[in-house]
Amino acid sequence: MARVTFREERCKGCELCIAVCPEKIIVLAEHINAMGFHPATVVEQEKCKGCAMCARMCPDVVIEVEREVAEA
Amino acid sequence: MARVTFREERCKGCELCIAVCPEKIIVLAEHINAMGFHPATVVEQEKCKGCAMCARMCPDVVIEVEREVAEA
Amino acid sequence: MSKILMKGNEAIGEGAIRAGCRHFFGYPITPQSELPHYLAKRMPEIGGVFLQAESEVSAINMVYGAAGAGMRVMTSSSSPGLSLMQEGISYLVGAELPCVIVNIMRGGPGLGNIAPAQSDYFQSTKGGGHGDYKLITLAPESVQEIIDLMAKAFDLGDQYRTPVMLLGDGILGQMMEPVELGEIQEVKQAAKPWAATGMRGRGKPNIINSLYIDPEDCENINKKLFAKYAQIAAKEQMWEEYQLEGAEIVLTAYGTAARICKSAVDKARAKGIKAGLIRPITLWPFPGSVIARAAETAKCFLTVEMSMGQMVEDVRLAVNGTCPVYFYGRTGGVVPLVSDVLAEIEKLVDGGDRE
Amino acid sequence: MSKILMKGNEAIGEGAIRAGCRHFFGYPITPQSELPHYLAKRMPEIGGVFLQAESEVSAINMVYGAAGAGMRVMTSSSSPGLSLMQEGISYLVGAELPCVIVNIMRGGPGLGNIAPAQSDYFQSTKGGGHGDYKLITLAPESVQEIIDLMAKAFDLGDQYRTPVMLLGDGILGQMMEPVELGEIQEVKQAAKPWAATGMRGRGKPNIINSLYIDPEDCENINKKLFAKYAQIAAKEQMWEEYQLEGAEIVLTAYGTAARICKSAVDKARAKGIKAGLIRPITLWPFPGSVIARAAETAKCFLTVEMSMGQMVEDVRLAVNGTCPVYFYGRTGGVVPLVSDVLAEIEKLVDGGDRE
Amino acid sequence: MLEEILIAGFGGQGVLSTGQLLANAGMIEDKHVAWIPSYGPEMRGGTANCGVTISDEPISSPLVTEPTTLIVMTRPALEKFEKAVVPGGRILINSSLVEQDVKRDDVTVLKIPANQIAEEIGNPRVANSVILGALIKLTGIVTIESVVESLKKVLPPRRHNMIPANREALERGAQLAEELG
Amino acid sequence: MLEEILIAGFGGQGVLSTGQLLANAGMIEDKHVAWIPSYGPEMRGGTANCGVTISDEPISSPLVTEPTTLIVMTRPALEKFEKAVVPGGRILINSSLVEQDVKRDDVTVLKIPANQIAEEIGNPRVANSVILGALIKLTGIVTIESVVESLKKVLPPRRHNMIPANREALERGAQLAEELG
Amino acid sequence: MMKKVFTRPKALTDKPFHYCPGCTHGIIHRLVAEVIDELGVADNTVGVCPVGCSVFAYNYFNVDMFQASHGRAPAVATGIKRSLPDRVVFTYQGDGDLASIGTAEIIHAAARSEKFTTIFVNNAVYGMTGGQMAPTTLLGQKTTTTPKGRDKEQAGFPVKVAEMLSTLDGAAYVARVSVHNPTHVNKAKKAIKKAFEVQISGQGFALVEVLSTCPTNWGMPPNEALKWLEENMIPYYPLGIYKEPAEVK
Amino acid sequence: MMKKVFTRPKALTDKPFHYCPGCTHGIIHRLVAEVIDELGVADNTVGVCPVGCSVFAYNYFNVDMFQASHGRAPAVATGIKRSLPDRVVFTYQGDGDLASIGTAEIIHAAARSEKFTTIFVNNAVYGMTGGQMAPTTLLGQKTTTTPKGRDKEQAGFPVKVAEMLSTLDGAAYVARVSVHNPTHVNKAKKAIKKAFEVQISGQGFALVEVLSTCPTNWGMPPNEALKWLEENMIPYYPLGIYKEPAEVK
Ligand SMILES: Cc1ncc(C[n+]2csc(CCOP(=O)(O)OP(=O)(O)O)c2C)c(N)n1
Ligand SMILES: Cc1ncc(C[n+]2csc(CCOP(=O)(O)OP(=O)(O)O)c2C)c(N)n1
Ligand code: SF4
Ligand code: SF4
Ligand code: SF4
Ligand code: SF4
Ligand code: SF4
Ligand code: SF4
Ligand SMILES: [Mg+2]
Ligand SMILES: [Mg+2]
Repeated sequence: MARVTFREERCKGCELCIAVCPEKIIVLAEHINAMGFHPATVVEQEKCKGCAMCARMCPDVVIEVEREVAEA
Repeated sequence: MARVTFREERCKGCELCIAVCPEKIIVLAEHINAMGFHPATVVEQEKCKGCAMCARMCPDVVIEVEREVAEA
Repeated sequence: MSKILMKGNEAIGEGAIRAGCRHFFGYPITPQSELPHYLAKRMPEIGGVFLQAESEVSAINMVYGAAGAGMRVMTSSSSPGLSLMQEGISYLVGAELPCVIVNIMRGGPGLGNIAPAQSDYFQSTKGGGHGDYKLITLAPESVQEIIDLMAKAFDLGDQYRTPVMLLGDGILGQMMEPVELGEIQEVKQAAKPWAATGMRGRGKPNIINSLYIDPEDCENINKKLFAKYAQIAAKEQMWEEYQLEGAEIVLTAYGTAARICKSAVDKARAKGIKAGLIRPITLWPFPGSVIARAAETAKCFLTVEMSMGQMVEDVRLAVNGTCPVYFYGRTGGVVPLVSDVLAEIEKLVDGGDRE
Repeated sequence: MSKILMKGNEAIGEGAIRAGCRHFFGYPITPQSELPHYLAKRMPEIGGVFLQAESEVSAINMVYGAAGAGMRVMTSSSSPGLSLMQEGISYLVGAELPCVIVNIMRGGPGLGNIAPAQSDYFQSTKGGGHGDYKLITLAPESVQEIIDLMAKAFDLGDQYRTPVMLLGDGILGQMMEPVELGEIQEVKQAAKPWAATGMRGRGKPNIINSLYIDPEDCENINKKLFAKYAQIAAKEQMWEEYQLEGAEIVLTAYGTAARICKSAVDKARAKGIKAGLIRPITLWPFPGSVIARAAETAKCFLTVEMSMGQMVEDVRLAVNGTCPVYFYGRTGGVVPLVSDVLAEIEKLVDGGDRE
Repeated sequence: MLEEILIAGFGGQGVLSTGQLLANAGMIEDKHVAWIPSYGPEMRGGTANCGVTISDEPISSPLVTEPTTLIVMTRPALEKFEKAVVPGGRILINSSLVEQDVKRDDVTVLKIPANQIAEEIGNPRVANSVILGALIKLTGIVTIESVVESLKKVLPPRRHNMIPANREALERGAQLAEELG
Repeated sequence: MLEEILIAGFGGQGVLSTGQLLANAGMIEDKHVAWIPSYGPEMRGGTANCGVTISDEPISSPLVTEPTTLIVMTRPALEKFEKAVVPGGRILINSSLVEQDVKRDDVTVLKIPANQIAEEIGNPRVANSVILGALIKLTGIVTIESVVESLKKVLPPRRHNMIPANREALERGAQLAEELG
Repeated sequence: MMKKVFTRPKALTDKPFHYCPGCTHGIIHRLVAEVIDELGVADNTVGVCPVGCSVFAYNYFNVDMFQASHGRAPAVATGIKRSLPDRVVFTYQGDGDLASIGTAEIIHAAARSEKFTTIFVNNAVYGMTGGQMAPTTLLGQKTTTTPKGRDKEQAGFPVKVAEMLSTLDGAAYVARVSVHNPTHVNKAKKAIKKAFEVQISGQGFALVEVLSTCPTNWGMPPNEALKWLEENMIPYYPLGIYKEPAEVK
Repeated sequence: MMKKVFTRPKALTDKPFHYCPGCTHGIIHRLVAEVIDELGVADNTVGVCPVGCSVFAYNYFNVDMFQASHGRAPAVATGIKRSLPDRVVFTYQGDGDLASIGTAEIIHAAARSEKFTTIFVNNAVYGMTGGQMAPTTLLGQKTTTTPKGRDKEQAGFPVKVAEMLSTLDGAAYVARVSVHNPTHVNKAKKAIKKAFEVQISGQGFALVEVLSTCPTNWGMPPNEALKWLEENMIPYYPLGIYKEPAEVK
């Protein structure tokens, strides 16, 4: 299980995360944030594998990724 | 037959010509020129082969070389 | 002729082209970049040369090359870039090469910002570079005046064999105003027999040089320069008088600051205050004579600059103690408001000796 | 303490070391090269850094780095090199970084020559770089005074967080004179909590910066600088008065020119002419107050410079029309003779209004 | 007559060219005009503002610091410049993009759903002309004819097919201003 | 007392260090002294001159433009500087190197075969000290002792073995000056 | 247990970047910050930012910072490192800054083998000043000063910085990387880390050239810009390690 | 019949050089003049001299000349050539001038492939200003600013100009030659001639690095200096043609 969190107010809607998500679960939201951009958001959280591809490409460090890991 | 001519007043006595003359016929003169250097001079003109090695190395363009050439 | 709306920076480019300039070397910097953009398009159209240099240091030395080769040549930058050109400018002066250098000033010191300012007056007029010299410095206040002064700049440069500075602020560079360009005319350029262009039968080499190893020679070239400067100072002072008739409070300001002062003078006059303005158009030669003349009857002077006070020193030198010279300035990219200037004028009405 | 014979350029180096300077970045140029030569030897001996930069532009930016890191740091050059440093100096001012910059002036403009001159006064004192600023400028006249002023230079720099210029001419750099060095003492340096040295537990980053994108901020930093300048002008003016008592003809000159003037004053006094000298030691802050005071009783002023006339403007501003200010200058590396200056003084005795 | 107009919005909204169009129209009518952009290094693709001054007298400073009319295209623009408008001045809001209300009551406020009207016209690009039309109606600084004239000059020939839609937009804007005003 | 001495010759002849030695001696005697080289970019290895001023009063300019004493080591130096000497001044010529005569008759001329004397002493390097000895005798600006003192300071310890020869040279020079003067 | 596998590095402040949407300056900033975190040197690091779009980088890195004049960051870094040899010093420079006006400074810092690390962001254009040609602009590429595309007759050839610096004996580590996809972002991070390590172990000057996009001035949407980078820049600017210190030293 | 087989080239004026005895600047001047003569372009040539010992070169070449500010000869030459494209333009620069302060200018002239010819005199030292370290000073070499010999830790590594410039696509011809004996003087002349021809045929930027002596600042007699050059400089600065235009173009 994994979870991605977007700091929406910082998203500039550049779509870099969208392009790299292997699960194609990120889209731009309908609404506009304070900066005037349609922020990226995840539509099917449960499909997220926590690969962090999106986060790695995000130029604005909008995305945080959590993943289930075996307790060490 | 060949002839080397030195513009003595321009010679700085650097000895570069002396070092390269294959016939070892260039020496520094006893006297001093207006600039205060012992100028280079040829001692046995007749031994000169007109190879112009001396002239080619002279940094002050002191030396002119003439040589007998077959009429073209 | 019909007018067109034009940006100040573009007008500098078009004005230069119309003045016969076909060579531009420059390095990008805000707020003057529209000038290189414009010339990057225009120069190839008319067979001219636009070249983006690797730095301002290079640009001014390319100018040195082209000027020495006899071309009408220009470079342009903004404050920090001008600082980098100071050695090159000093060389141009020493070798007596004509060219036009544009400074669209921004807030300083250091990186400062890109907002309009007038804080490079000293650098331009007193010699930011080393050695004794003066730089003809022209300060337009409008886009139309830019066009007119560009022609003047190249002519003065060639006539006196000297670099000429065109000094404006970011507002002047960025704003659009209507201009009348007129027909493009063939520019009569004086021959430059001194230019180093390859001898081509001349028999004797021409040498472009500012090295005078013997101090006496070097002093002589300085004296020659200063004889030229004396002539320029006598003949080439330019200024505008605005509401000067009977003015008791004489404002002095140039460029954008002068436009603001004009409005302030109008408002003051409307209130019955006898204010007037002298607007130097040549910052060097500084129009000291007209200021000295005005000082004979004025109650006081008020110099307004977008700086902490630079031209005010020249005003003081011209006034020479005859009456007080006050200063109002905003700097770092802040532009004074008409109302601020008016308030300063009003302060001077009662008393005139604050400080 | 015993005296030793020392070259001016070397004294600058030794003076800097004794003032706690351990970092030097510079680029060779005549007539100051003995300074880097000296420090290339000395710095390694005392664990300091001597680095030959690839250019003056680099050198001044290395200074920026070291100064921002909290070091007492120095660079040195001569006229053309100083022109190249103008952008960097403006940055140092904007970021409020202390350092010492040496200019051993030579003949200009352009490549000029390597003979002694004083024609970079404007560049140093009015701001050769862009933006509104002032540079504390110290002008020693002897090798001993160099040693004393080097300590002062570093102290003033640190105290006011400002670059300081040491301005001399080729004679000052090249001549040897006896100096008393005294013991090497531990230098008390104030802490520099603003320096960017790595946070090391500080918690909040320190930033060395001269960018103020908002004009209001940029204006505020300018105001802050000028408040500092006002304080410096009030507290730090330095000058020497020589035979000023009852002087009718007041000479003003600095550095080497001042030494020549002293002899001329002596000779004039011997002839019964009431001449005296004010020698500014700080060129900025210019000791205008003492000049204004002297102007109250003087018949006239005579400014002597190894230039076409630069400091004379500041003298005129200080005298403010009270009495005439005359000028005698030699430039381009020519050094005025005592007899020439005496002749100028004598001209002023009868009449005093040549020109 | 002196109108100092500040047009404020977002890069890409045509803010700068709308200002130029207006200035051009003023010039055609032989008025004194000046146009100036803000050129701060705000985030690129971010804020874009320009000032247009149209006057019978020579213009002192082209900077518009106290606009007689403010045209806003984004919320931040409204927040930033609302205070600057002279008392008695006007604020024109593109209400298709800005929902907020003006807090001041000493200015005339006009809300124009410019994008909506533009879409009605069938050309989303002419939204700015709708606002311009309203401005013209309210101030009378230039005529619609002059703006159309300017368009002819400013647009490259291949874009002249845009002119009718723009004219319509200008007229719709003017009409709306009439109704609302 | 004010002596302004110009020493002029060729690079490598020890012109500059001779001047420094003299200035050092003056300093030891608590006189005001200054030394300055010419630093023109003449041909390297070419001309080398320096000025030494020794005075009871503070020194104005250290430049020696009108020497009271001229010491010359080369013909070009004599030609160049002969005219500059003050009337009544002195010209000391190293006659081992310079054959010419001085044209002026308002100066005292002393020809010293310095190299020859140095070779007599057995150390060609002390030629300059011979001339210095003569100068000291003629002017009395410093004592031979002070010059020897200076040598101790200026020479690195491993060269202190040169001091006796120098002292001898100084004395021979002084003696010669006495005879000729 | 849920664990954060990707989060904001501590060596970044919390200020939002001012960069345009999709501008890869942001990615590169983050990578530098991640490396600083991983090496645990934030408290001992001094950064130098240039004039260019990254001029405000001093607001973003949570370390002591200098803002340097245009092109002179290597000289500034030299001044810092010579003053504080035990600190970690890095510069962050654009291609106009480093490869045009600052050419002499970077070459001589490399020649002297100054022990600092340079992150060189090659986006083939002057971003900040409005899209003028950079020394790295490709032939044919349109910019505001090459409106018809860069023409070699008029404006010459693009400069290959990594190749050029590799000729210098003082350059200890030189690599060229790209950030056009996650794989390359990872590689870029490795190179940056290595460049810091080379500095820290005293092996000399280290530089990483990072190919980057400028959607705004290239006039394309961010994802298209990444593709343009891959298809046009990489062929001219081959990726790889150009110089590396011998492992045993 | 007696014929002059070696005489003063016409492209030299009759002024004696001011160089020190045995300084090879004089040889290099003569070679340039010989090439100008052989190509018959004296009347169409403009030369640019630097700041350095060759600052007075404008007195020696019998062609139109510029004196350029320190390091900026390539920028000046660019200004000239862009103004007068049909003239033959050359610069003559020392190693302090070209490889230190003027690094950016030479690199960008080469990158732009400016059509002029540079004669680069590498004598491993600053001659004119009194023997300071140059970027080309060898490790261990003593100079007035490296009194104990150039130490790589302190002053870095010598810069190899020919190698560095060869990485630039705009550099059409780059060669390194020496003048330490007559054979190499001949080779040097050939390279210089080629560098002028490359310019004249419009093939782009051409540079010849000439290893040269500075007996004065190296502190050795001229012939020893030649030997020192051969034994110390050539191993670090290998001679040869580094770049050449393809014959058919
Ligand atoms: C001396 C000087 N010259 C010019 C400028 C203007 N300027 C600011 S940034 C820049 C170029 C930026 O391009 P680059 O280095 O490629 O950085 P990018 O914005 O692309 O990241 C220029 C020319 C300046 N600030 N200072
Ligand atoms: C801006 C500037 N900086 C420094 C100098 C001083 N300077 C003159 S020549 C020179 C270096 C000369 O060395 P190089 O270029 O190697 O020529 P060389 O004399 O060895 O032939 C320097 C540093 C100067 N004239 N101008
Ligand atoms: S972590 Fe991977 S799967 Fe999840 S949203 Fe991001 S890119 Fe998609
Ligand atoms: S990459 Fe980042 S900024 Fe871009 S759309 Fe995705 S979350 Fe937003
Ligand atoms: S020409 Fe040849 S043989 Fe004759 S002197 Fe010269 S080097 Fe000797
Ligand atoms: S090479 Fe020339 S200068 Fe040197 S000694 Fe021979 S002739 Fe004289
Ligand atoms: S202009 Fe280009 S480089 Fe600058 S922030 Fe925008 S996209 Fe990035
Ligand atoms: S100093 Fe060196 S380079 Fe200069 S002329 Fe003398 S020997 Fe030649
Ligand atoms: Mg870039
Ligand atoms: Mg050299």
